[in-house]
Amino acid sequence: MLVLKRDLTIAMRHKDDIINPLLFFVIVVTLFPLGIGPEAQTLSRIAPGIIWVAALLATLLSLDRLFKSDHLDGSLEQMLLSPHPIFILVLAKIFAHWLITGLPLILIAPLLAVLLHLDERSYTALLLTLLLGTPVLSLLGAVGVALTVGIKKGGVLLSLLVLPLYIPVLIFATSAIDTAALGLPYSGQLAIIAALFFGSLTLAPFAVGAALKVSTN
Amino acid sequence: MLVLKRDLTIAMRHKDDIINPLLFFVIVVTLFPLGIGPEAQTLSRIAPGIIWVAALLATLLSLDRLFKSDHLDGSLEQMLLSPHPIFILVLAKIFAHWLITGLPLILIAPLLAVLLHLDERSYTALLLTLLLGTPVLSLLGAVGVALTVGIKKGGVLLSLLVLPLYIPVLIFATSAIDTAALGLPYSGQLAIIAALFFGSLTLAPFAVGAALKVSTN
Amino acid sequence: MSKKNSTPLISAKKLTCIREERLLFDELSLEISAGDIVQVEGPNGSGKTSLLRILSGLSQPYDGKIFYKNQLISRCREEFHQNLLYFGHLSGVKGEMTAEENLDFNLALHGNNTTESLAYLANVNLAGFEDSLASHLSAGQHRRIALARLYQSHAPIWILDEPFTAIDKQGVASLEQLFIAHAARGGCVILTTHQDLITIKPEQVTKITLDYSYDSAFD
Amino acid sequence: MSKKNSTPLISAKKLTCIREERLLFDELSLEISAGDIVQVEGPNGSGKTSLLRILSGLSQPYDGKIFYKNQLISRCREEFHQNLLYFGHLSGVKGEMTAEENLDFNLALHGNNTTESLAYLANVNLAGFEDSLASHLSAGQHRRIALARLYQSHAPIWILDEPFTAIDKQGVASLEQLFIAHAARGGCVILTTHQDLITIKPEQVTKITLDYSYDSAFD
Amino acid sequence: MQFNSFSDFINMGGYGFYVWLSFGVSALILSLLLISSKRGHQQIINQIAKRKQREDKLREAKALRKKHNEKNEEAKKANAALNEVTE
Amino acid sequence: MWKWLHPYANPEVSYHLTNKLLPWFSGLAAVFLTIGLVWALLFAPADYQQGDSFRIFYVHVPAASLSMGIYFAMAIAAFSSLVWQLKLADASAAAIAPVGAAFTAIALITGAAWGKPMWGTWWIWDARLTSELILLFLYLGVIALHNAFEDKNLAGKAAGILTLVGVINIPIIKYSVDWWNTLHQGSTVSKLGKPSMSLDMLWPFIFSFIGFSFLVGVIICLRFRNEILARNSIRPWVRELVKNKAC
Ligand code: HEM
Ligand SMILES: Nc1ncnc2c1ncn2[C@@H]1O[C@H](COP(=O)(O)OP(=O)(O)OP(=O)(O)O)[C@@H](O)[C@H]1O
Ligand SMILES: Nc1ncnc2c1ncn2[C@@H]1O[C@H](COP(=O)(O)OP(=O)(O)OP(=O)(O)O)[C@@H](O)[C@H]1O
Ligand SMILES: [Mg+2]
Ligand SMILES: [Mg+2]
Repeated sequence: MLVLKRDLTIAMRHKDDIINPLLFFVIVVTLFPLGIGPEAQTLSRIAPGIIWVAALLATLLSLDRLFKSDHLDGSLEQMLLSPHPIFILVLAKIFAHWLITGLPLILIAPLLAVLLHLDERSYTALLLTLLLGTPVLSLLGAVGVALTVGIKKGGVLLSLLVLPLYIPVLIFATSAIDTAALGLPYSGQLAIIAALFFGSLTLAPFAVGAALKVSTN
Repeated sequence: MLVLKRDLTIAMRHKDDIINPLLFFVIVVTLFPLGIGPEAQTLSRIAPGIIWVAALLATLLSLDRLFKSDHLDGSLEQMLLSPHPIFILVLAKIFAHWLITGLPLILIAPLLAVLLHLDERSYTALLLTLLLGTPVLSLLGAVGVALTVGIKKGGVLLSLLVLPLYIPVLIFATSAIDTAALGLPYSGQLAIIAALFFGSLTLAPFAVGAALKVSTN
Repeated sequence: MSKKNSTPLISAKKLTCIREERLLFDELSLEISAGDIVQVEGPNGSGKTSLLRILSGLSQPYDGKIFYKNQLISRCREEFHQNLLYFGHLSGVKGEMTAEENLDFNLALHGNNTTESLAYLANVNLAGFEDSLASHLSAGQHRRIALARLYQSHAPIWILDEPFTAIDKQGVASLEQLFIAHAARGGCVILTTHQDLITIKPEQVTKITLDYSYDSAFD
Repeated sequence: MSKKNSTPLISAKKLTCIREERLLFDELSLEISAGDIVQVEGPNGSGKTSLLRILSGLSQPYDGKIFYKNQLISRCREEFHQNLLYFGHLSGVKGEMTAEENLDFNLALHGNNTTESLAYLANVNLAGFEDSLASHLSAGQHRRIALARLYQSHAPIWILDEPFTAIDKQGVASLEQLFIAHAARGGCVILTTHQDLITIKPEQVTKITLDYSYDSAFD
Repeated sequence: MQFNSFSDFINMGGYGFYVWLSFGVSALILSLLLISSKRGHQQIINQIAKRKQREDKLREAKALRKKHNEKNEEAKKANAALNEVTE
Repeated sequence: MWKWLHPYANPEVSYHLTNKLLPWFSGLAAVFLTIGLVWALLFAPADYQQGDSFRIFYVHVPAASLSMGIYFAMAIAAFSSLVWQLKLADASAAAIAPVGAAFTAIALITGAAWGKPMWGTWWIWDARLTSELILLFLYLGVIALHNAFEDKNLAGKAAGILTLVGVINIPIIKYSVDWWNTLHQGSTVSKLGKPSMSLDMLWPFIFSFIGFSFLVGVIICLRFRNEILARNSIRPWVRELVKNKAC
């Protein structure tokens, strides 16, 4: 898709766009051992929570890119006026956003898991939950951005809107990882995350489309 | 000071500017129990780290306001061209930023300490470290913003520049709180944070002034 | 407004626009057919931008309806957008992409082919700047990137809000020529500008004049 | 450039500006004295904005020096800024503040008193909009807030980059009157615009014409 | 009546602080909300009145400008007429 | 010629209707609340386990259950405003949100003040408490979004979209939080009261619950009235009103 290609081009042009959320993710995770102390047990106990919270925050910070700059320079208006259905354009942008931020997170997560002494049995669980969970973050986040895009200084407001919506993903993902660390099956939690994924995949683009129309009015 | 008054006016106009970083702070703190689990011991063990990391992140997110919007609408140019010394203008803006974000954080911190079951002996330490530490966050953050203000989408790059600078504050502050929880004196750590404060107070405004000139070139 | 017998390309019935409790225009009706060049006139803040945004469907009027070939535009969004080119105060050009990439994307977004985009850039005097990032261009060049789309557009309806901003005199003259050509081949142009048109003759232009009419709102 | 015998208010020696390996101007020298109205001309991208930013000290030239009353401007930053009013492509108006608050801040920032700001707003036709948030005004009204400062400025040097953008005809005419008055009382005006000046007569204006001279960059 | 004395009542069987904290904070929040909602009414009315004043001012300014323009036009016409006569 | 010259213009009618309803609601709220709370504080017997701290119950539980009911009402208003373009529904959603947030805050604070003597801590990460906290965040998000837009109509639409997204999420959040908590540990307060209540404890509760509900009605009416005025300030009837009441 066209929009997808453009967003990826811009991201490639500004490689920082890809690297920065990643580095933010890494830095936030490393702040915790610094703030909490280096004991391996404590760290491994809280590792899933920290990794996932950092992932939430990294996604949150990168959400701005989804529509904000397009709004400021008028491209968003042009997209709304294009003959293509809005929800497809929106979906393409969200997918590009996930490719740029979600995917790299997944790739670097094992490294952080090692840093925080995550139990080895939960590595797969960590990766699977990230794989299913980060798209949900992008999708739900897009709704928040679309709502706040017309507002100056939406930055912190966005977090307020979006973080509560992220809570179920956080809970099920961390509990899946914890369960895996005990050597128990965690397919229940995974199934729920998958359901969240498909639910938001079908509903979010429409909410985003409606919200964008309101924001550019 | 004039600039101070203006920034406060803008903040008052958008009361959200004050409330939202605060809410962000609270929400981030509540994410951790959700990600980690509700046991009181674990939580109270990691509480200082979590509160301070959340304070860092809340400051970070609100930094954008310092110069970004002034840059986009051209007010920054006008300030650089005004006959007043730049470092005074800068100091006024930083002070306004602290009043808007740092102070409310300090006021709400006790609530979060309760939520996370922080040891009662460390409440004073928490407040003192926040009181001395958050101005350092604003001052150092301003340098980062000034450097990235000319760059589109500086958001994540900013975190990258600024978070490493924040690490000393984080380490000494949390260690002061931990020490206080053990009932030991923590004046050493406090003295170091105070030194950081005075150091950045004298140096940061000049660094910011120079950085702004580069960014608007 | 000429050729009343043919179906108008775009028409509006009894538009009312209220911003901030100020009545900008009231019961404004208009019909614009192929071949028309319409200039919306009025002092600053009289509601020109508001009118154009409403005509293009970007904002909702307080009251009234807009038709594309006698169909409500909300009924035929895709067809209408296929036939519309809107150009607002903001140019929709991304500073992070080169001039050529920007034009290609803009063309493709509206379903035009992009094979000759280099030629269109040359049309707006940007030959040699194809590979410059848009953020490294001057104010006028930045807007020229967006305007380059006009040279390829198949859309009959052009709605242009101050297209001449930051454009030099030669640029203005060639844009005016383009408008005349577009009207001649069956399109229509709705534009605002505070400058006098140079090469377009007064008899070729229909004017819509907006002016404050607050009074009626309170009486 | 008139009255060569008095000290020029602002002068430049052998300015060279290179952007992106393109030579915009080379060894440009100029002297501007009290009473001058200087129009910098040139097609889009010829370096007008770059020149004005260099003159005002916002950017550094590749080579060359700028003097305020024969003093290097880097030597007398505060005095120079006290005597300078620069108005760029961006207006420096905050959408979150009302028109009046914006003007008051702008005036106070440059050390002017703010007692009569309502009158200045009325000067630029914004009477009645004092309490509107700037983000709720039209493009032209937004710029008028910034321009209102001109009516109070004691600074003799005015550097104005396309001050007429988005301003309606009446507004342009009254701005031109203001420039003439300013020059008459011993100030100087350096401006760029792509429109023809209407009320300022050609003999009152000195023109500096910039034009692409890329070739020389490669020789 | 469950309490024998007023101090008993305040003490609430040792839970006085918590009980009165709850009731007090609830009363405080609700009355603040009630008052601000009530005051909002007058505030909005005043706001509208203020806006109306502003609009009146605007109308005046506009009328003035119109008059001014007309005068100018007339002067111009008179001038033109004069010119014609002199020619 | 003006739409709003229609004598049946809806906002005006509902404005006057609210004005008429207000004294009734206020009176009923005052009566029920006084009876309920005086009864609760003075006459209801102390709980055999919890002693007099049980009296917090009479504020806590009405506030907690109203906080959830109010969100539901707001969601219905948001839905009708988005689907049927009812401008009045918009105004009512805007009026409801702060009331809901206030009651959620009260439930949290009274709960915390009850928890300190009963459980020895102000706060535990119990499922019910956590989901109440998240509910507060959702309310605050809606309010913040309302405040962020200058244009009230746009604000209403945006907040409406958020409210609906939130409605889909509330059951998910509730479910996830319940489930999360049971997985990690047994609830600290597995028997959260619900003592099969005696009638002399139940009656004051019923009175104060009804009283609080009417109070909600009063505040919503007051705010609804303000919203209508703010959204219709150009209409002649508002102008007329302003002329008489402005000071
Ligand atoms: C911050 C702390 C607390 C919060 C956020 C909270 C929240 C809630 C909520 C949401 C309800 C449900 C209301 C309904 O379903 O209609 C409730 C009911 C109730 N709460 Fe709390 N609560 C807290 C602390 C406490 C404490 C400490 C106690 C007593 C020891 C308590 C006793 C009750 C009782 C008895 C009910 C009624 C249960 C029923 O009949 O369903 N709560 N609370
Ligand atoms: N930020 C920048 N980085 C690199 N090159 C730039 C930058 N800004 C402008 N240029 C280059 O400098 C040249 C002159 O730009 P300038 O903005 O001075 O032109 P201008 O005469 O003001 O044009 P206009 O009439 O369009 O405003 C342009 O060709 C442009 O390519
Ligand atoms: N976002 C907004 N919110 C509220 N009111 C607005 C908004 N934008 C414009 N207005 C009001 O609407 C009126 C008309 O604005 P509009 O932008 O349509 O004017 P315009 O004719 O395009 O003026 P210009 O020539 O300056 O571009 C202005 O008086 C302004 O106060
Ligand atoms: Mg306009
Ligand atoms: Mg320029």
